[in-house]
Formats: sequence, C-alpha cells, structure tokens
Amino acid sequence: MIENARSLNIAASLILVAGIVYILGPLYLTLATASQSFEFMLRNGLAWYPGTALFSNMARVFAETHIPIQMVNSMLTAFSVAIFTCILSFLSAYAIVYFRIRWAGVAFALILATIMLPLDIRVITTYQVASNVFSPVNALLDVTGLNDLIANIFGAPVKLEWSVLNTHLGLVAPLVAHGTGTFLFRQFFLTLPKDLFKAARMDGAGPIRFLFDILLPLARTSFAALFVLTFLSGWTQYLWPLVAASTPDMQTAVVGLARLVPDADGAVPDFPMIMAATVIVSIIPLAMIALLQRYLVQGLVLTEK
Amino acid sequence: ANIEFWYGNTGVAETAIQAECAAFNSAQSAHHITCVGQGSYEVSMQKAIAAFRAKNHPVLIQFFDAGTLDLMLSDAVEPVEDVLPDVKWDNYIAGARAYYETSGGKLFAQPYNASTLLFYTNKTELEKAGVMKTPTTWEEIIAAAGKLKASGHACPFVTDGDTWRVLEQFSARHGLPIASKHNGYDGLDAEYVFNTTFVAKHLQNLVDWRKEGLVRLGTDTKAGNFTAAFNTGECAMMENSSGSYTASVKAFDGKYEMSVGMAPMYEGHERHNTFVGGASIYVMKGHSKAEIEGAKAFLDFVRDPKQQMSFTSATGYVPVTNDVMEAIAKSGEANPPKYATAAVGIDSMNQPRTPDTRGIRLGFYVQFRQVFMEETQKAFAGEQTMQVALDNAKKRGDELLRRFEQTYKGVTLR
Amino acid sequence: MTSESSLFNHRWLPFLLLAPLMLLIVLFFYVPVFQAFYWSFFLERPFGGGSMFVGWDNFARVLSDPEFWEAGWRTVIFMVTGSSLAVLIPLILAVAADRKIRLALPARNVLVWPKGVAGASIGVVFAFVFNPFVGILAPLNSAFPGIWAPGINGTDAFITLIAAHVWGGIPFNFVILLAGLQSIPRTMHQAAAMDGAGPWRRILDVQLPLIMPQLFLTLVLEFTESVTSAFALIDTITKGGPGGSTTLLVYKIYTDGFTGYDLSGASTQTAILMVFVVLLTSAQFLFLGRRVNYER
Amino acid sequence: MNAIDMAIRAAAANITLNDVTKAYDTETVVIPPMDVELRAGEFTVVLGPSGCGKSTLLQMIAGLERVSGGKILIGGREVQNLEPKHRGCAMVFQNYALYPHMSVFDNIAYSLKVSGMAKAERIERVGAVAKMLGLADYLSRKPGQLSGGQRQRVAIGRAIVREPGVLLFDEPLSNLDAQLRHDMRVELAELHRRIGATTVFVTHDQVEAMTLADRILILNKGRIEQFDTPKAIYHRPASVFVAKFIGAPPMNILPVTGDGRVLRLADGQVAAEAPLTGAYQLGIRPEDILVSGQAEGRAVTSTLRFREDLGSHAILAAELGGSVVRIATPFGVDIPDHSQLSLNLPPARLHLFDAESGRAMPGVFSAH
Amino acid sequence: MNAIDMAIRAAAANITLNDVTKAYDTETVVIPPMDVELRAGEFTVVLGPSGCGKSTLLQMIAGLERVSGGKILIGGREVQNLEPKHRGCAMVFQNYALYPHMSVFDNIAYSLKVSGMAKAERIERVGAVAKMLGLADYLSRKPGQLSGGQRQRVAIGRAIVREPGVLLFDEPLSNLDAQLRHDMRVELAELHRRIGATTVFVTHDQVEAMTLADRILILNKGRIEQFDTPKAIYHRPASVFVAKFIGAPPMNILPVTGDGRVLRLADGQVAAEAPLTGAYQLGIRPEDILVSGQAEGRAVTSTLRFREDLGSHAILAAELGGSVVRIATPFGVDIPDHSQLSLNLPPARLHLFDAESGRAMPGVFSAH
Ligand SMILES: Nc1ncnc2c1ncn2[C@@H]1O[C@H](COP(=O)(O)OP(=O)(O)OP(=O)(O)O)[C@@H](O)[C@H]1O
Ligand SMILES: Nc1ncnc2c1ncn2[C@@H]1O[C@H](COP(=O)(O)OP(=O)(O)OP(=O)(O)O)[C@@H](O)[C@H]1O
Ligand SMILES: O=P(O)(O)OC[C@H](O)CO
Ligand SMILES: [Mg+2]
Ligand SMILES: [Mg+2]
Repeated sequence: MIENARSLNIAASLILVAGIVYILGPLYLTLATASQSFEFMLRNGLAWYPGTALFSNMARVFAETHIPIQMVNSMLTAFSVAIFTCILSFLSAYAIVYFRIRWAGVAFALILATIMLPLDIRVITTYQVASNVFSPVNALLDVTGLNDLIANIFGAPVKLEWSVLNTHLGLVAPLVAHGTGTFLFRQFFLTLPKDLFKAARMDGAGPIRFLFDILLPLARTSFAALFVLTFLSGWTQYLWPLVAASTPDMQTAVVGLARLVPDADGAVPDFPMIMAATVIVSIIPLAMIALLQRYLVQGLVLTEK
Repeated sequence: ANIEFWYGNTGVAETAIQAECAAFNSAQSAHHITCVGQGSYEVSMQKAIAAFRAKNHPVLIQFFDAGTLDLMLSDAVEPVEDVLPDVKWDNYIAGARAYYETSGGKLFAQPYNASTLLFYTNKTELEKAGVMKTPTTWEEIIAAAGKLKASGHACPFVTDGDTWRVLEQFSARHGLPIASKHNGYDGLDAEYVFNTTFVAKHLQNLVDWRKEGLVRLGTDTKAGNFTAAFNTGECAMMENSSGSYTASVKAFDGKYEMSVGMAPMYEGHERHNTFVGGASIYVMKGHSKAEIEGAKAFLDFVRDPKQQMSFTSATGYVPVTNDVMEAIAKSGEANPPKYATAAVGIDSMNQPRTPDTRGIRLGFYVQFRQVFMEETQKAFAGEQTMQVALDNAKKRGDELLRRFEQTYKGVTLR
Repeated sequence: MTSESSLFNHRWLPFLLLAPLMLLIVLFFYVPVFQAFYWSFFLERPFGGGSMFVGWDNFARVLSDPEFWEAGWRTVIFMVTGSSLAVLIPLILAVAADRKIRLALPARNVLVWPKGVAGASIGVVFAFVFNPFVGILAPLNSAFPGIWAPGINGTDAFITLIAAHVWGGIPFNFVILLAGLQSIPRTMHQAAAMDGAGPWRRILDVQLPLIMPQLFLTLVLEFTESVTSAFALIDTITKGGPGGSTTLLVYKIYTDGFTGYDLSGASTQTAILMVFVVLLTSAQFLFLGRRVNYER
Repeated sequence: MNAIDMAIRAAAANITLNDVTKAYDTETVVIPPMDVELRAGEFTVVLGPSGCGKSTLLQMIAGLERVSGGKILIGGREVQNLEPKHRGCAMVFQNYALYPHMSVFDNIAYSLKVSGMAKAERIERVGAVAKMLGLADYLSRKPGQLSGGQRQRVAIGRAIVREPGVLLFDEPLSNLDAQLRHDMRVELAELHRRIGATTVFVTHDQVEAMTLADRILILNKGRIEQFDTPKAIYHRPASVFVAKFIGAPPMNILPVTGDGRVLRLADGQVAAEAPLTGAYQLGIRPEDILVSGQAEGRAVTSTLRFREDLGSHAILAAELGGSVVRIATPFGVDIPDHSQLSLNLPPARLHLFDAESGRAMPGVFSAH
Repeated sequence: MNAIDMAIRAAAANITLNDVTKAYDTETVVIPPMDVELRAGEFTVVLGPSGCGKSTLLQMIAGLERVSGGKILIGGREVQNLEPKHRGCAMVFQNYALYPHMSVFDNIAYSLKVSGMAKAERIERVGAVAKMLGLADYLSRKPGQLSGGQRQRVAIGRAIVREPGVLLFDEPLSNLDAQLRHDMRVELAELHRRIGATTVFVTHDQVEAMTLADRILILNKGRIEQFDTPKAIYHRPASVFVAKFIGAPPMNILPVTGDGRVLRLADGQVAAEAPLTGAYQLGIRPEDILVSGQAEGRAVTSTLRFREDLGSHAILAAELGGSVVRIATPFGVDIPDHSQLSLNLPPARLHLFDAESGRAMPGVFSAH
C-alpha cells in the first residue's frame, strides 16, 4: 500500500523485538546458567554470559540423576500418547462423519465435552480409577445386585482388580481420553469434497478400502499436525505423571526435572546442573518444533474451525 | 524375597539410606531390598496412601512423625511389636517410644532416622563479632544477634518458621501443650490450644526480631533456604534438625567452626524434653509371609548398633536404641565431630517429661502443619498480626480435628 | 451430515471404530467426573475403608470455608489477569507480526517455541530468573532491599506466576490470532484505506473487529487453560505460597487431596470447580459467541 | 473404434424409472412419483433450476441415494436395491472428485483394482482408455499437476474404464471458465458420438443442454415439465416454466385477455386474433418480435426503456402493456434510438399458455 | 436530481496518465509506459485477460499501489504521491469488501467518520445516499443479512457518499450469478446516467464492457491495445488480439496470402480481392459469414464439422483452408445439415491484419 506506515512499522518491529526477547530471554539465561559452574553461580547468581561447563553439567545430569531413564519414559509416553491419539481419533472421527449412525451426534458431543474439563481438574478421581480400572465394573455389579447373586452362587462376589498406576499404560491412557483429535479430524473430513466419497463408492470401495485407500493418505497432514501437538503436550505433561508414577524410574523427565530442586534440603540448589537438565529435557520438543513448526501451526489453526 | 522400601529423605540422608540398603543386600542373600526415594516425607506419605488404595504399596514405608495418628487409625499397618514380638523394644530410647507407641504401650513403628531440634552456630562468625560464649537462651541469642548486626553481619539468626521447629519443638521443651487432651493422646476430641500459650509470645518475638534485622526467614536469604544460608556462612545461627548436621559440617569444610547444642530456652522456663523427629519404618498390611520375612530381616539389620553408628555418623541422625551410646563409647570415637549430635540429641530428648511432651497424636496433622505455615507466613509478611494468625490456625486446625473425628467415627484410639 | 449418499450403511463397524476411544473416555473421563460428584457426598478415609454418606455436609463445609473462597477468588483473579494478558500480548505481537517487516518471519518462528517447553520446566527457570537475590531483579533488590520478594510477598509471587503463564501461553494464542489476521482479505484494508483510515486506525476499526472469532476462541480456551496450566507453575515456582497467596483452586484440590488426604473435600471442590468451568464456558458461548460470528 | 469404444457401445443400457419417488424426510417430497425411460445410447440432459432434484435423480440411478419408492431398471434389470458398484453405472462429478493423492493411472485404475482385476490386465485397460482420451503422457502425474481439461478427461477415463452401461455426469462443467467450458463441451459431444454410452448429464446451463442433448428432461420441483428434443423444447415449450427457462434473454410472457375474437394486452392493445375468452399468457421470443419497418401483420406500440448493444446484435428493453419485453435485433440491423417503438408480433411465432396451469395450448397459433 | 447527484456530477474529474509505468520487481514490468486520458464524467471500462494489469492500473489511480514512474493527474492535480484519501477517488471492490462487523449505515458513513464529519451531517449524507440507492430500509442491517444486489448497492453507497471525483470499480460483478449480474449491470448503467461520475470499471467480461462503457480500454500485457467506443471496438478492432477477444464466438481469423490481386486461403481458395502481396490475417465475424443460398459475391467451400443449436440461432463449425471457422446463423434461418457448405465472405465485412504485428490494416476493405 502506498501510504506511509513507517511509524507503525517501527512500533511493530520494537514490539516484535520485545516479544522475541521475552521468549528467548529465559531460554538464553537457562543456557547461560547451564554452562557455568556451580561455584560461579554461588558467587554471581544468574549467569548473563555463557561459560564452559555446559557439557560437564550435562554429564552430571546423566551421571547423577534419573533424567536419562526419565527421558526414555517421556519419549515412550509422548510417543504413545501421540500415536494412540492419532489412531483412535482418526477412527472415531471416521465413524462419526462417514457412517449413518443415529447417535453420531451424541457420541461426538460426549467426546467433545472432554475438552471442557482437563485432566488436571479431575486428577484425584482419575487417579482413583487408574488404581483399579475395573472399579466401575465392580461398582456396577454391586449396584445392580448382580454381585449378591454371584456371591450366592460362587461363594464370593466378583472383585476385579487391575491397577495401571506406575505403568506406562497408566501414564498414557488418560491422556488419550481426549476429544481434540476427533474434533480436528472431523473438521478435516468435513472439508473434503463429498463427491470424493461418492466417487469411491462408485468405484466399488467399501468402508475399509475407503479408509485406507482414500482417507488415510489424504489425512497425512492432519496426522502430522495432531501428532506433533499431542507429542508436545504428552511430553510437557506434569500433574498426571507426577501422581501416576510413584518411582523415579517410571517418572517422566519433566517431573524429574522439577524434583531436582530440593524441597527442604541443606544445600543451595545446583542451578547450573538443573538448568543443564532443563536444556536436555526441552531439547527434543524444541527440535521437534523447529523441524515441524509448519505442521504445528497448521494443527493450531485447524482447531479454530 | 524381593521387597521394596519407600522413604522421603534427600541429600546426605538419602545417600546414607541407599548405602544401608546396599549393605543389607550384600550382607545376606535371602532377601533383596529396593529402596525408593520419594523426594520428601510429605510426598512419600501421599504416594503411600495412593499406593495402598491401589493395592500397590511396598511392604516397608518410612513415615514421619506428623503422620503417626493417621497411620495408627488407618488399619493399613501391622504394629512392629506384633510383627517382631521377640525384639527387646524397651531398649528403644524413651523419647521415641513415647511418640510411636499406643496408649497400651505397644510400639507401632520402628524408629529409624530419629532426630531432634538442635541449635547451631557459626562460631567463627560469632567470635568475629565479639560473641565468645555460645548462646543457650533466646535472650542471649538476641544479644548476640544485636552484636552481629552491629558488626555489619547481614543475617544473625535464620529460621524457616517451620511448624516442627517453631511450634512443636518449642512447645515441648518449654512444657507447653499444643492441643488439649495432652496433644490428643487422650482422645480424638482434642482441640488446639497453642494460640493461648507462651509460644504465641515467641512467634510474635520472631516477627519483631525479623523487623529489627536480627532474624531472617529462609526466603529472605540469598540462598533462598535457611539451612543453605547457614551452611554457606551467610547466616550465623539457626535451629535445625540433628539430621542436617553432617551436611552442615561438610559445607563448613574447615572454612568455619561450628557448634551444636540443645535448642534455646527462654530464661525463667524449666527445660523439658524435645520431641523425637525424623521418621520411623512401618510394616504395611497385605503382603505375603515371605515379604514380611524380608521386612523383618531389614528391620533387624538397621537396628544393629553398628548400622546405627554408621548411619549416625553419616547424617547426624540420633541413635534410637540405648545400647548404641555404649557402643560409640567403646569404639573410642566418642568425641565430635563424628557423633556430635548423638549425645546432645538424646540428652535433649531425655529431659523431664510431662503428659504434654510425650508427642503429638492429632489427626490430619500433616495438613495442619501446612495451615500453620500458611497463617504464620502471612503474619511474617505483615498481612496480619501473629495472634490473628495463630487464632486462625487454631480455628482451621480444629476443623481438621473435627473432620478427622467424624471420618473415624466409631474407631477408638488405641 | 444427514445425506444418505455420503454415509456408509454398516451395522457394527462404526461401533468398532468408536469403541476404543469411547472406552477410554468413559473410563478416564466420565467415570472420574461421576466419581468426583459421588465422593462429594461421602466422607472417605485416607487409606480407604469405612466411607460414610454425609449428604451435603461436604458442600456445606467447603462452601463455608473461607480458604475455599479465597482460593476461588484467586483463581478468578488469575484467570482474568492471566488470560487477558495471555491473549492481549499475543494479540499485540500478532498485529505486529502481520505486517510486512523484516522481523515478522523470525518472530513467527520464535514465538512458537514455548510450546515445546513444559510448564514445569519453565517454572523451574522462572523461579530462578525471578529469584530476588540471584535473578534478574537482584540489582533492583540490592538497591531497594525487599522491593522484590516473591518468597514473602504474595503479590510478587503472583506476578512471577503470571509472567510464566503468559510466556507459555504465547504460542497457541499467537498462532490463532495471526491466522485470523492473515485471513482478512487485502481488499478490506484497501477499502479502509480508500475510506481514509490510516494503518493505526485500521487496527482498531478493521483488524480487531474482524478477528473477533479468533479472539473469542483464544479467550474461551485460555480460560479453561488458565485453570489448569497454573498447576505446574505453582508447584515448581511457589508451592502455593507464601502464606497460601498463590494457592489456586486446582492446587488446593491437589494439596487437599494428595497432601491432606482429604479426598472428600477435594472431590467436592472438584465438583464445584467443574460446574463453575462448565457454566463459565457455556456462558461465554452464549453471551460472547453469539456476538462475534458474522459472515464475511 | 478401439476395444473400449466397442465394449461401451455394446454395454449401453436403457434406464427405466417406474414410479420412482424420493423424500429426504417425511415432510418434503423432493421427487414425486416419476415415470421415464431413457433409451440405450441416448444422451439425456437433465435441466432445471437449482434445488429441483437433478442431482437427487442422478444419484438414485447411480445408487448413491436410496429411492423412497418405485423401481429403477437398468438394461431391464431391477437395480434400486443394489450397491452402486453392481449397477453398471459410472459417474463424473462436478469437481471431478479425482483422488488427489493418486497418479492419473491409479485414479483410472482404482475401480479395477477394487474389483480385483489382475495387474497386467489393469495396465492394458487403463492404457487403452488413456490413449483414447489423449492422457497417455500424463499417467504418472498427480491430478494437481493437470489442467482443468485434462482433469476432466481423467474423470471421464475413470468412469469409462469399467465399460459401464450408463455414464452419469453431475454438472461437470459448472466450475470452469467460459473458454474451457466451451472446449470441454465440444469434447464431450465428440466422445459421446464415439463411444455411444447411455448418458445422463445434469446441468442448469441451457447452452450445454441445447448443444449436447439428444433429449432434454426439464425438471421443476422434482416434476418433469417436458422431455423432448432441444428443438422441440425451444420451439414448442410445454409450459411457461420451460418457455421462460430456455433462451437468453428468455421468452417474453405477456398476460392477455380474450374477448372471443382477439387477445388484448393489459393496456387494451390487440396482440393477436384468436377465438378465445378469458385470461391467457402470451409468449413470444425476443428474436421473434419485429420492430416496425420490418412490418408484417398487426403492430402494437411500446416505449423503449434501454438498449444493450452486444456488437453482434442488440437487446432492446421496451414497455408493452405494463410488462417489459425484450427484443433481440437481428445481426446488422440497426434500430434507431426512438423512444416509441412499433412492434409486430408475428402470429406464427406466438405461444399461448393457460393463465393458471401455465401449460401450453398448442394448436391455437399455426406453428404448433 | 438530489444533492448528492449534483455534487458528484460537479466533482467529476478527468484522469490523465503520463508515462505511467509499474514494475513489482526489477525483472517484470507489469505496465510499460502508458499515456491515456479519461474524460470527466466518462464511463471507461478496462477490459483484458487475467493478469494483464487491470487491477494494477486501477490501484495506481486509487493510490493503493505506488507508480514506478510517470505522473497521474486527477482533475489536473498531480496525485501520484498522495495518499488514497487525498485523491478524491472512491472504489468498489470485487467482493465489495464491506465491513462485516458494521451496519449498512456505519459502512457507508465510515469514511465520513474518519474524516471527522459531525454526526448530524453524517446522518444526513448517508440518508440521502441510502435513499437514492433504495437502501433506506436496511441501514441497521449487517452486510451478512443482505442479498448480493443489496450488498453491491452498499458498496456503491460507501463509494459515492464522499462525493468523489472518480469512481473506480474492480470486477464488482464477477462473483454474481448470471441473473443478478444482469440486473446489477442495468442498475449500474442507470446510476451512471444519473450521477455522471468519472468511472473506471475493470472487468474481463465483454458483455459488461459492451453494455456499460462509453469507451473501452483494452489491455494486453499492460499495453493498451485499443481505447475506443464499444461500437468501434466491435466493428473496427485495432488488432487481432482485440478481434479475438470481443464477440461470442469471437471473430474468425484466417491466414491468407496475397498475390497482388487476390487473397488466398491456405488451400488456395480465393477469399477476397485486394491488391496486396505477402502474408496477412483475414478476420470475419461468425454472424457476417453467409451460408450459400444467401449468396452474395464470391463463395468458398468448407466442410461442416459440427453444429450447436442454441434455439435462437445455431453455431456451425466448419473447416475452411485448414482452420475452423464458426458461423452464426441468423434467427430463424435453418441451415440444412449438409457436410459441404458453400460460404460467402462479404468484402464489406472483412478485416485485414498484418500477419506479424497483428495490427489492423484499415482502408483495405470498404467498411474501415
Ligand atoms: N441429504 C439431503 N437431505 C435433505 N434434503 C436434501 C438432501 N440433499 C438434497 N436435498 C434437498 O433436495 C432438493 C433437491 O436437491 P438436489 O441436490 O437434487 O438439487 P439439484 O437440482 O441438484 O440442485 P443444484 O443445481 O443446486 O445442484 C433440494 O431442495 C435439497 O435441499
Ligand atoms: N503485489 C504484487 N507483486 C508482484 N506481482 C504482482 C502483484 N500484484 C500483481 N502482480 C502481477 O502483476 C500482473 C498484473 O496483475 P493484476 O492484478 O493487475 O492483473 P488483473 O488484470 O487485475 O488480473 P485479474 O483479471 O486476474 O484480476 C500479474 O502478472 C500479477 O502476477
Ligand atoms: O528433618 P528431619 O528428618 O529431622 O525431620 C523433621 C521433622 O520431624 C519432620 O516432621
Ligand atoms: Mg446438484
Ligand atoms: Mg484484478
């Protein structure tokens, strides 16, 4: 446009500089501190410039903390959350959009409602369920009186027990029980031309063929977006892994990192090492963002519609 | 059998516990123990409760003093006296027994890393400021603090205002009740009374002294944590658990000279015993015979005087059986610094006892500790007066007690 | 989607496709939600056993507890200040990044990074960065002792939390708002330019009104987000202190439930919080949602 | 001429609809009972305004939409309950609905693959179709890399590769620009001449209908208004609806009243002679009105409102008896810019419709 | 007739472009130096294929796009460096670009508000414009609640409320369906008759151009091919480009060779007499070709390829000398379906173009 927008452009540049500094500042300080020695930190506090101890600090993280094994847990958790969310959401959205089922709307509403109450709010009772995933079944048997019947016949009521706490399954499953992915795929399916479906039917494709031959290849981008999104959110989860895993070896890296700052110990926290751990813990998701930023943005934008 | 043991300590103590576990595993081959650190006493207890509900709990768990009543009524633990009927339980030091035994005199848990509150000074700094005699009373501490301040010392005395330190241990050694019914020993219907005792005055003093720059809170310090502030030399005096002794010694590392003594009294008050602190080991219900056998073996192992001695020397925690002092004496290493806390700690716990200084038997007490901290922190921040803070804490604490009472309706104190 | 022609007719396949997710959702969403409401009518013992029906007692207790109201009030304050800042700042950044300036491209990349940093990680970092003695404000503190004391001053602690919350909230809101801005047709700017509105004025008269749907979306999501994202930050930065001044409801529920073993009270508060969140979200949809959707 | 052509020509099947009805919900009937027969090899264009049920009709034939009642026979076989793939129909969609992730070859071969045909045979069949459609060089491209015209050819290729008895088109040209649309139309016409498949082509563009169809089926709210050759539709519209729907500008319709001897316009001028009484609608096409000077028979007077000069001819809009009539001037004839025009309405070019039902009344004027 | 009309008529300014050029980047010149004068009050249509620079030209006049060189004068004032709001132009955009969040009133009043006009005056001005455009009843609606036609009127209202010297339109009708497009065209023509603003109207639709323009400016790759009245453009195209761009179907262009006496088609048939030597392009419009029987002068023989019957007339496609020529049969004249057609090319209707440059060579045949 011809008009002179210099003042605005200068203001915009300044704002962006401020924004970038705000975002990068803490990250830089983290890196700088992570590369200084503990003694340096004791003397000077926060490090404004990088030092040389980054790798020795990192080496200590690997030698002295549970972070390495916890990174493996994080990787497993985040990857499983992402892959299962992608698959289950894809299948459920497929059922909702492409099949004549009278209760499709109800099913979708039930799935979508999960967006409203995040896991953090219902953590106490979710924990309870995770401690015995059969508890609803038991309760049902009790309430319906079936158990009395069973007790009369077999001598004892049915009490099924299966705790998923402190297992990878337990870390993952409640995070997958979420509707965002279904929503995302549903939106995507709705943007596909209906004629594509009809064409496939004319060509003789049934539900399974249509799913694999047409829908799946076309949904690749959505898959990537959702995968990145859920991977990141799986990696960065805090409260759930905090409560669901009770041994350090089952905990995720983010929880392990937070635990590095001692509650009430005599020592001054070893911030250089903690910051080195922060760097290590964040490196995978950050690399992921750097590489797949495009998909992430697509994923975020898609959720709008 | 393979058994698991959960504990809450970190740092020096954690290292010592892990060493002890390793020693146990290498000392015999019948059992194997895995010791899992949970990060803190509170978290350890949370996890234990959660795990127990999920039937996922280990056979041995370390619980801290504050959880005693919750555990006694939980129906989740087997009293150690029942598990190990043949052990000579009266060999355990009186202070620990008083805290962990039922009204019938049955020990519920095996005392493990016992501590009590001690007074630490940085002798070097004190002497630099011209304080030659280590203070033993609050009056002396404040006088010394004044001198330190005058000589330009930024942080004469440091505390974190923790409930255990400023309320429980203070009340005990001054012979003051914390709650009615002898701190709950005589029934679930106890009520808090600390807001009416001398402890209120002491806490008000702390607020005033902080304003004068004589006392600092851990958050006021550069280190951000009161023990660290003392250990780095930033602060000259503190009252802290014997369990942190070794860490402090290591931190001083010849740079400063340190003294430990009994926690300070106010002049004109008769000294009573301090409570046992730290934690003890519980045997959880719901495990196989073999696992119980393993648990028993471990409990026997850690009771061994030799083990206790090395644990004490590694951490500063106090021995829990009476025969250990003799063993230390025999070892010829009776002098500080290695066992410095043992004698003074046991001495402190063996001061004259009243029915109000047996221990604390109050429900949801862990939560109460938080309530107390929350309210007094507001007083330190100047948002309310200390008296209001204590009144609030009492009110909220009583609500906890009433809820506990209701929750365990029909269950009687043993 | 009522048209028969675009649907498969299959009896059991859709059930099969939906079953895995539905099972998980029922098990880990609906059962817990139900359980929270159920427990709020019972008194539970920490180690289990002997749960007792107490009717509305728990609600009466929670609702008459000033701590609950204070935590609730703090939650509202956090939601309002936290989410408005976490929308406002990305909004300003998005408006700036929407312009054709050299910095726009790197900014669009960098501003997404926090999405990869966990709340708990950034909490650890911010706790350090805002440490009154060694952090960035240390110089200020040595000049005016006590001016910045998040360890003792509740307001300072709150500010630290909000700064960290906004930091972590930038990517999502920034991307959505930027997408909204970029979807404004060029001709709309041109029309306003022809009408005599300069670029500053167009921000107010054209850009902001036209991204109302995106603003609305971010605001709604940000509200529920702020209820929950706070947890990791509180747990790593303030632990709810000092003096409970940063104890929001989520954190209180967690500490009451897990640290205080008060499962009943925690469930009751969960139930109340759930109702609150659901009501709030619905209200936002009813009152705001209606106003922001117009055809282009 | 090649094997594919022959096979399709041989397969060409006739389509019979018996009392076919369609209602999406119990309330609104989209297609009331319909009886029609489309002859084998014939090119039928279904024409009608938006929402009249064209696509619905097509999809019922294809099997993409269930019939609510009645029978559909393709090549004498009852098909209304068969799956699409068993009906021997193929379809070309509005935006072609090519599979964007598959190459041209895979797009065309997909239905063969689904039906389990061996690979070698598939390659041969697709090769033949591609050659016929001039796509042989593009087989490995993705649809996104093709021009609009090539895409249409792929869509057609996909449809004919199965050698269907019936080819269905649902507005395949509606999203193209004018030039391409014209070219595609010509190509389609040639293709049909060549392969001779029974074809049903849905559109709402009358030029397409006029130029492609053997017969045009005009739908109005699900009912057949007329089903006849383009010529008959244009020159002998069966109703006012058809008359106004076809032609650009469309036929002028004037309300007239008969006094038993002449038909008068609203302003009393005599439009034509006819021994009728009562209200009627008189139709005349713009190009059939003669402006005075070209006189022939009776003249009426009108006021010129405006003119649009299109170069090849001009369209005049004039007010006559309270209605606006449009007059198309013949090529090269310049009409002076008078504000009063004297118009001739040649009786042979007049169409008469019942005022109420709008049905044509043939036989009143000589042309019918 | 009302105050607004008068004000706009009075403000109408002429536009002069002196050597105006535009290049978006250093490589590609979108508009090479252009000189043109648009007269005050005139309705100029800018016509050309997609990407030829129509919008660019318009936006340079409006001030939305900087000129790369040259001067623009509006009403004699040099404006190329002024902000849009200071140029006295108003613009109507393709999709109208109405502010969806503002009511009709606010949309129209926005420019007045920005310029700081008092509220009372604003209400009055908007009221007058709304009345003139028949929008008075819709002032409180949002654009989303209006029909396409009403939206266009709002867009026009927004443009004229400032009483601009110049009204600019960038393909305002291109997204409408045929019927609405026709109606809007008529409305626009009437509006211009009424307010008489200097108007520049960009389109690539020739019917719009023919029916609306006082003069048509035909652009080809940023160059002016011809700038003249619609009649002149149609009947005296200045180049092959113009000839092929205007008319549906467009003018037939046949390569011919002159031997000094006659012009011969590629197959040797004589197309016309002319004392020329060398290669030329011969143009004739489809409606100007006479099919034998209508004979007049010299005849050539061609082969009929296909015919498209449009009812009112038919288009024949025939092969003549290696090219396809299209012949539009006059209304009502039926051409028998022979495969051999004898065609007359009346000399008065012939256009001759230079084979290389494509420029018209007037004066060779009588019409020019
Ligand atoms: N799936 C459906 N459910 C309900 N009504 C429908 C459905 N599909 C179409 N209709 C209705 O049936 C009628 C006919 O629709 P159809 O698509 O056949 O029209 P059409 O003639 O193809 O129109 P167009 O030219 O716009 O494509 C319309 O009124 C439409 O609203
Ligand atoms: N902002 C721009 N930057 C670079 N090139 C541009 C820009 N805008 C237009 N162009 C180029 O300038 C040429 C003319 O574009 P313009 O939009 O004026 O064409 P147009 O005649 O309006 O086409 P259409 O009929 O498609 O609207 C095109 O080749 C186009 O690609
Ligand atoms: O720090 P410790 O281990 O001595 O324990 C102190 C208190 O007893 C904790 O409740
Ligand atoms: Mg249709
Ligand atoms: Mg353009």
